[in-house]
Amino acid sequence: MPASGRGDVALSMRAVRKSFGPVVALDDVTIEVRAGEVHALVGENGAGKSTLVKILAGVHTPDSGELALAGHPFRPRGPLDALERGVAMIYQELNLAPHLSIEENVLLGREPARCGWLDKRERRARVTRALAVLEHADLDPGERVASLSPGARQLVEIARALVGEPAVLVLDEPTSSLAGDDVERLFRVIGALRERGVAIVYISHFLDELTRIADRYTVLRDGRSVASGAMAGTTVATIVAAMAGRALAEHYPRVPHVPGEVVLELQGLSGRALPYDVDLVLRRGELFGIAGLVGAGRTELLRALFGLDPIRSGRVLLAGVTAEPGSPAARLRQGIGLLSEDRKGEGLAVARSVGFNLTLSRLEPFGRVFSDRRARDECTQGFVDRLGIRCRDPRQRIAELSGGNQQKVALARLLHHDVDVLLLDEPTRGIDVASKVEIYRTLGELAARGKAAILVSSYLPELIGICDTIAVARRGRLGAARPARDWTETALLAEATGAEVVA
Amino acid sequence: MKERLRKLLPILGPFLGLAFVLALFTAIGPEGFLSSYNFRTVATQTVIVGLGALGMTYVIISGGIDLSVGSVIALASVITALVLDAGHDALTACVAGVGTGLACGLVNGLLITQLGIVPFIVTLGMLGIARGLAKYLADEQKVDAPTSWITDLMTKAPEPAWLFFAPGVWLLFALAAVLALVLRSTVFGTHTFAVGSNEATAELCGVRVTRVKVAIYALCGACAGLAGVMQFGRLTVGDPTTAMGKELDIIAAVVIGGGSLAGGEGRILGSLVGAFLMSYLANGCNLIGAPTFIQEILIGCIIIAAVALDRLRHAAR
Amino acid sequence: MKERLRKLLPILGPFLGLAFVLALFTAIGPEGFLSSYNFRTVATQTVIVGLGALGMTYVIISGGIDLSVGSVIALASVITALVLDAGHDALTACVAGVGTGLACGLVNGLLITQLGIVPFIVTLGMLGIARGLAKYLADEQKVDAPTSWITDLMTKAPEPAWLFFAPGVWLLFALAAVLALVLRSTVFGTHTFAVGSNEATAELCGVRVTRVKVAIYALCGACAGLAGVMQFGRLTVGDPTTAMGKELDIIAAVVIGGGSLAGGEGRILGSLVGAFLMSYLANGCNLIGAPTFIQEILIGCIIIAAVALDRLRHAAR
Amino acid sequence: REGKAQDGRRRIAVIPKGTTHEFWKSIHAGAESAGRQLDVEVLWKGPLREDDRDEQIKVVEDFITRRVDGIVLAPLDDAALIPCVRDAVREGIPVVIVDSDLSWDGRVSFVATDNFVGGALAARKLGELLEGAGRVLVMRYLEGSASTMKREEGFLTTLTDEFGQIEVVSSNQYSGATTEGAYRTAENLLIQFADVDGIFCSNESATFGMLRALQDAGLAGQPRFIGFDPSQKLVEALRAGELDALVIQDPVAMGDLGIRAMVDHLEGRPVEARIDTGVVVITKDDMDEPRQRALLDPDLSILER
Ligand SMILES: Nc1ncnc2c1ncn2[C@@H]1O[C@H](COP(=O)(O)OP(=O)(O)OP(=O)(O)O)[C@@H](O)[C@H]1O
Ligand SMILES: Nc1ncnc2c1ncn2[C@@H]1O[C@H](COP(=O)(O)OP(=O)(O)OP(=O)(O)O)[C@@H](O)[C@H]1O
Ligand SMILES: [Mg+2]
Ligand SMILES: [Mg+2]
Repeated sequence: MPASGRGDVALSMRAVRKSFGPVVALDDVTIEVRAGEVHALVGENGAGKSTLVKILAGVHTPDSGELALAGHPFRPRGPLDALERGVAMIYQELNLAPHLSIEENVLLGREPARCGWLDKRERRARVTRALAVLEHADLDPGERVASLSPGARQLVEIARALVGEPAVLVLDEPTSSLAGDDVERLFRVIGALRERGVAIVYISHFLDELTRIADRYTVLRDGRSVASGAMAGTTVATIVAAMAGRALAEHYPRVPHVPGEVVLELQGLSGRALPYDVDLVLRRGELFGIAGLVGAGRTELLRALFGLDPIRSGRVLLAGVTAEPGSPAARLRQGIGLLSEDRKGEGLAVARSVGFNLTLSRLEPFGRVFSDRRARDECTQGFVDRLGIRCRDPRQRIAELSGGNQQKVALARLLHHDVDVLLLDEPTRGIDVASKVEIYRTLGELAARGKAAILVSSYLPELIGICDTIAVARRGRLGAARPARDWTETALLAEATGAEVVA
Repeated sequence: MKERLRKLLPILGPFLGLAFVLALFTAIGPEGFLSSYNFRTVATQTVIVGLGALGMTYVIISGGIDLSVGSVIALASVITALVLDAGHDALTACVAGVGTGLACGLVNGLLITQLGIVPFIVTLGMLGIARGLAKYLADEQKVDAPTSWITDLMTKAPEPAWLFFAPGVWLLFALAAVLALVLRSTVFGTHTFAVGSNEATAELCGVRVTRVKVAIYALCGACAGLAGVMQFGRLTVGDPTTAMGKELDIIAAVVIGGGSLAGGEGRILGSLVGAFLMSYLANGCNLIGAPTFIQEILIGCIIIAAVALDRLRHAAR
Repeated sequence: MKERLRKLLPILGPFLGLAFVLALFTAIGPEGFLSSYNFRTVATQTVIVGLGALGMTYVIISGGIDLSVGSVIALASVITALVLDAGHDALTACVAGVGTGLACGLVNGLLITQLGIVPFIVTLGMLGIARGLAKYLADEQKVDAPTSWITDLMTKAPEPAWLFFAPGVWLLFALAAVLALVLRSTVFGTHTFAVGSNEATAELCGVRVTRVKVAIYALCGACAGLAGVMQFGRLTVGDPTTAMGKELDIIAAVVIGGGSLAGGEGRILGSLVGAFLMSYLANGCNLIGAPTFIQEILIGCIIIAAVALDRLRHAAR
Repeated sequence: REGKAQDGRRRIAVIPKGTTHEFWKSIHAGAESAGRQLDVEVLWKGPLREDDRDEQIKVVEDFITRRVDGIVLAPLDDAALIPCVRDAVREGIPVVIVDSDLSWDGRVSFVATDNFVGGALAARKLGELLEGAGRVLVMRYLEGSASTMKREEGFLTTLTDEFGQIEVVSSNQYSGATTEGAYRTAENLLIQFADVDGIFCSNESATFGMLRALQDAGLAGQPRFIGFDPSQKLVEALRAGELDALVIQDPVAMGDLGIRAMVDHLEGRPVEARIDTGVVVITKDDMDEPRQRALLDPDLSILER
């Protein structure tokens, strides 16, 4: 691969088409990425971003269209071929071997070796270096990936993309499971790579991120490239308008609602390791946000509360009455539902249909013993329309949906179950701007109807924008809850990291 | 239209396999292969594997496996014979046989869910335990029992003659219809698929995974128990050494019928067709008078071919 | 310290199981159970299951399964005998036996990867094919062969006497050491784990999944072939009906040793200990003179108990 | 009816219990030679899974479908095979039973060794070799196998009845159907009973497994050892003195007489209900006499393809 100078076209994709059976995912996309630039790829959920970059990475073969790397025609025969030609990729869905260690994962397929025998010292050195670049020397390269949190796993994936010294680096929503400071570190790394002349394709639904790090952008809509240009001088509003075909009125719509009586109370709740001694009061009609760094134990708090992890001590009160520690089934009956942050591993049965996943937790409306499939499909179609889920029909398999649309199905399940208390772990992960607004509005409406939600999110503007109350988790403990209007992003971050609050 | 066809194909898959086997042997042309007498014979020969495959379909859909069915069939056949021999009536004996299977299945299910051991190991253990128990109870011999209507369940000359098939065959069909309906259209069926597709999701959605699993293994055990009663009917004696290795035939029938050992996939009708395919294979080999070793090789090849056919079809779309 | 211990525990697991079995039978106290002569006997009896378990460990780590090993052992033993009988020297016969296993494994691997059929079905087919072939080649009888040093490989009175164990036992240990090292310290080993842990990821990271899988099944076949040569050495005849059902013992040994049928987990040393556990079980039952059915029940219970022990330990930490 | 093959010859099915023992090969050879002499076609087919009653029933059923003229059957079970044999007779296909009996009198004839006598002969020989005193080990064959159980019974009753001084130290261990299983069981038995004076095994695989275990433990030739049924290795052992005697049946005659009985019946001649094919004890001393030779190493050349 001849090294290309900055500013040369490192990668071009012309008139790319790709369909999956009757679904046209990409219909004439053209994109050009120069060496040493960060090229933002934006678009609504299901616009075709992931499909496009998967073609680049050799996962899919295009129906038609031309690809070129540094001016040479490029038709990857498979992921290996693409990797060898210098295209590294961080996929939207995590791609790790859980039984292997961090170092084995990072160098998988490219192990330093002599005649087949591993050079373990070299491996350790290279992985340590990559983790140092990400400023995560705290991670033990020998640790099994299975025991890492989603955030840490994402770091492993990024490290993997970095060690290959790629000419083209594709990042498909890399920050959706990263906390604030890790995002900053990632941006510094991306900056350094850009300086070295790497062409970077960056997909994200956080448009403010893009305005910070991207040099140019391309907008996809319905499988077509509809706009592109330089980031400088472009506003978020312009991009949003290009994505959705219309302007977005408001980012954080507020439906008026007032907190009522207490529905859920935690007293000194402790789990296996995390959380530790958590007190929390949740009222009807309240949206309660929890901020915190990766590993702060927010996920564990929700899991313990929902009965997925054991409770070691403490009490859970529902409407003032002590609730026995129960299974998820019992919690659902008590009107509590959970949206998992790990949608592929835990949240959804990806081999099954949209309707199956959406209705699984509450099948009673379709018959107590016999289940009426048609009624199930109709019900599903209702939610598909309401949340704008892009799918062919209710019987399409989840695996064939785009990441954001999968997330919407998971959320729709809670709406279908009609729970009183929603435990939402990173609910808008991978969801596009316009849909986020829809979801915020839906949450507001639920609150207005007297439902309550605990919202765990690493995206602070979202917490401040829609929550009534926010508390910060740190090392398993939950800090004092304060009204959202009393918080600023800096204050949240300061409490999360334990730094002194600078007034 | 094309859409329709695509949906039909996976259902047709096992039928294609069966058609392939039928065509193959018809081409080789042993006498009587396609005769109605032979159909009746094969149907009777299929009852035991077929019944086992019904329960196994549930187990495999739920992502599990049950290696103990062969032994449970033997145990149930011994129990049935012993109960009859003790002077009880035939119905009691049947209930005892099915109940034995149910109990074995329950134990499997409880061990799997309560101790968290993989089904392969639990049921491998049960394979030995049930077989040993059968031999112990039977005093290491076959158990003779007075004649009863259980024997008539598997006769090829049923009364009244318009039944055509042995009553056991009709029982198989009826049970298959019921279990297919349960799988397609009930909450339990949906939960079975959910557990097999993604257990964590099922748990999250409030499916009582433990209960569902126990129920599935109990069902599989009960089916094996019924198969044991039929085996007794066929042999007229309780045989502690019968059905050795039958579990592999049964699993093969389910997989040929579209079941996936990774869980989340399987069809009752498919498994039934798979069971018939296995029977016709052995039958055809017998009829062409192939020596045993040819038969073993041929059956091995055709099992692979039948599943390959299915996979190629999958890949083609 | 605690960290250290936690890392050691999964390795200790199978040893605990073995210790449990040894303690159990020592408590019951048949004469000679703990004698060095009996240790030598058990070690010799373990060679065949042990060799099979080595290859099977790789297969199970990669998320697959190989049901054909029993039949392949029989086929290899027949081939070894035939080659010897045809007047070739012993080394040629050994190479032919191992080569036969390797070929069967290659075919398994190619069918699995090229046709995309699940290993369970492919190897179930091969189970029939290899067994049938063995019977065909052996003319459905035992194949007698002139004596050679292959027989000495499995003698309990080895020359020179300081060997203590039969040469076959040493071969097992040596091969285990090599394969454990390969698993830990080579690219191939890492890729084996990666394929079993997450095949899609391995593919995306540029692991040549197809090649790795074919190599793994070929390795497993070769190990089974070697086990077949040893089986021949033990019986001094090539027996086409030998080692029936041995595949389940071998798989049980690997799982007891910490292998996970879901892939991604397994240890050579563990499998070896698992194989010894299975042998000591059968040996102990014989020594206390338990009737066969007690033996079957006991082995069933202990397989479950050994794995349960392992899981409880897992849960406790 | 389509009973005859294209060339008009009669077709007689011969169904053994299994196909992988030399014993069944010999029956096949006997049947084949009788078939050639009498100009009938012999269809040879064993059950796919050996020792599985259900599999054998399937073979019988499938021969009914093929409408053979007669069935010569070595039933795996004296009761389980009755319904399908009855079906055969109902469909007009007569059945001759060989080797082990069927408790049903609708069969044409029963052609077999007297297994009890075989066991008794072994007991007398062993008693003679031990001079009426000592410790004896019996390794049984398989649970529920009628013929070997008869042999074991014949052996044990004769031994207790006629040789009061002889003590049977173990007779509850089964070798299982395979040689390897027999070998293993024998090895483990010999750890406990290395000092026995006499050993009896009731079939070829059990005998061979015991022989291997004795050879391996360096005990071969020490205890008096009597086996049942021949194979090349066992004959070698007999010659080498590692085995003192073998009880031998005449499977060739069994196959031959089975076919002859069937043909006689089909042609309307009377057939005896019980035909005994005889059993003898062969030792190193008389093993080279022509008749014994023929029994020890039956001529199977007729089966070569
Ligand atoms: N394997 C597949 N089979 C069928 N349809 C598919 C498949 N993969 C993607 N699609 C469809 O292609 C379209 C584009 O999906 P893609 O994943 O590229 O969207 P995206 O832009 O990445 O969306 P998101 O922001 O939600 O990740 C969607 O409509 C999706 O349903
Ligand atoms: N960066 C990291 N380094 C090491 N361990 C980590 C890291 N991130 C998470 N973990 C592990 O994960 C556990 C808790 O993660 P968890 O997912 O509960 O946190 P969270 O606050 O929910 O984070 P997230 O924002 O990713 O959801 C910690 O106990 C820690 O062991
Ligand atoms: Mg995407
Ligand atoms: Mg979390």
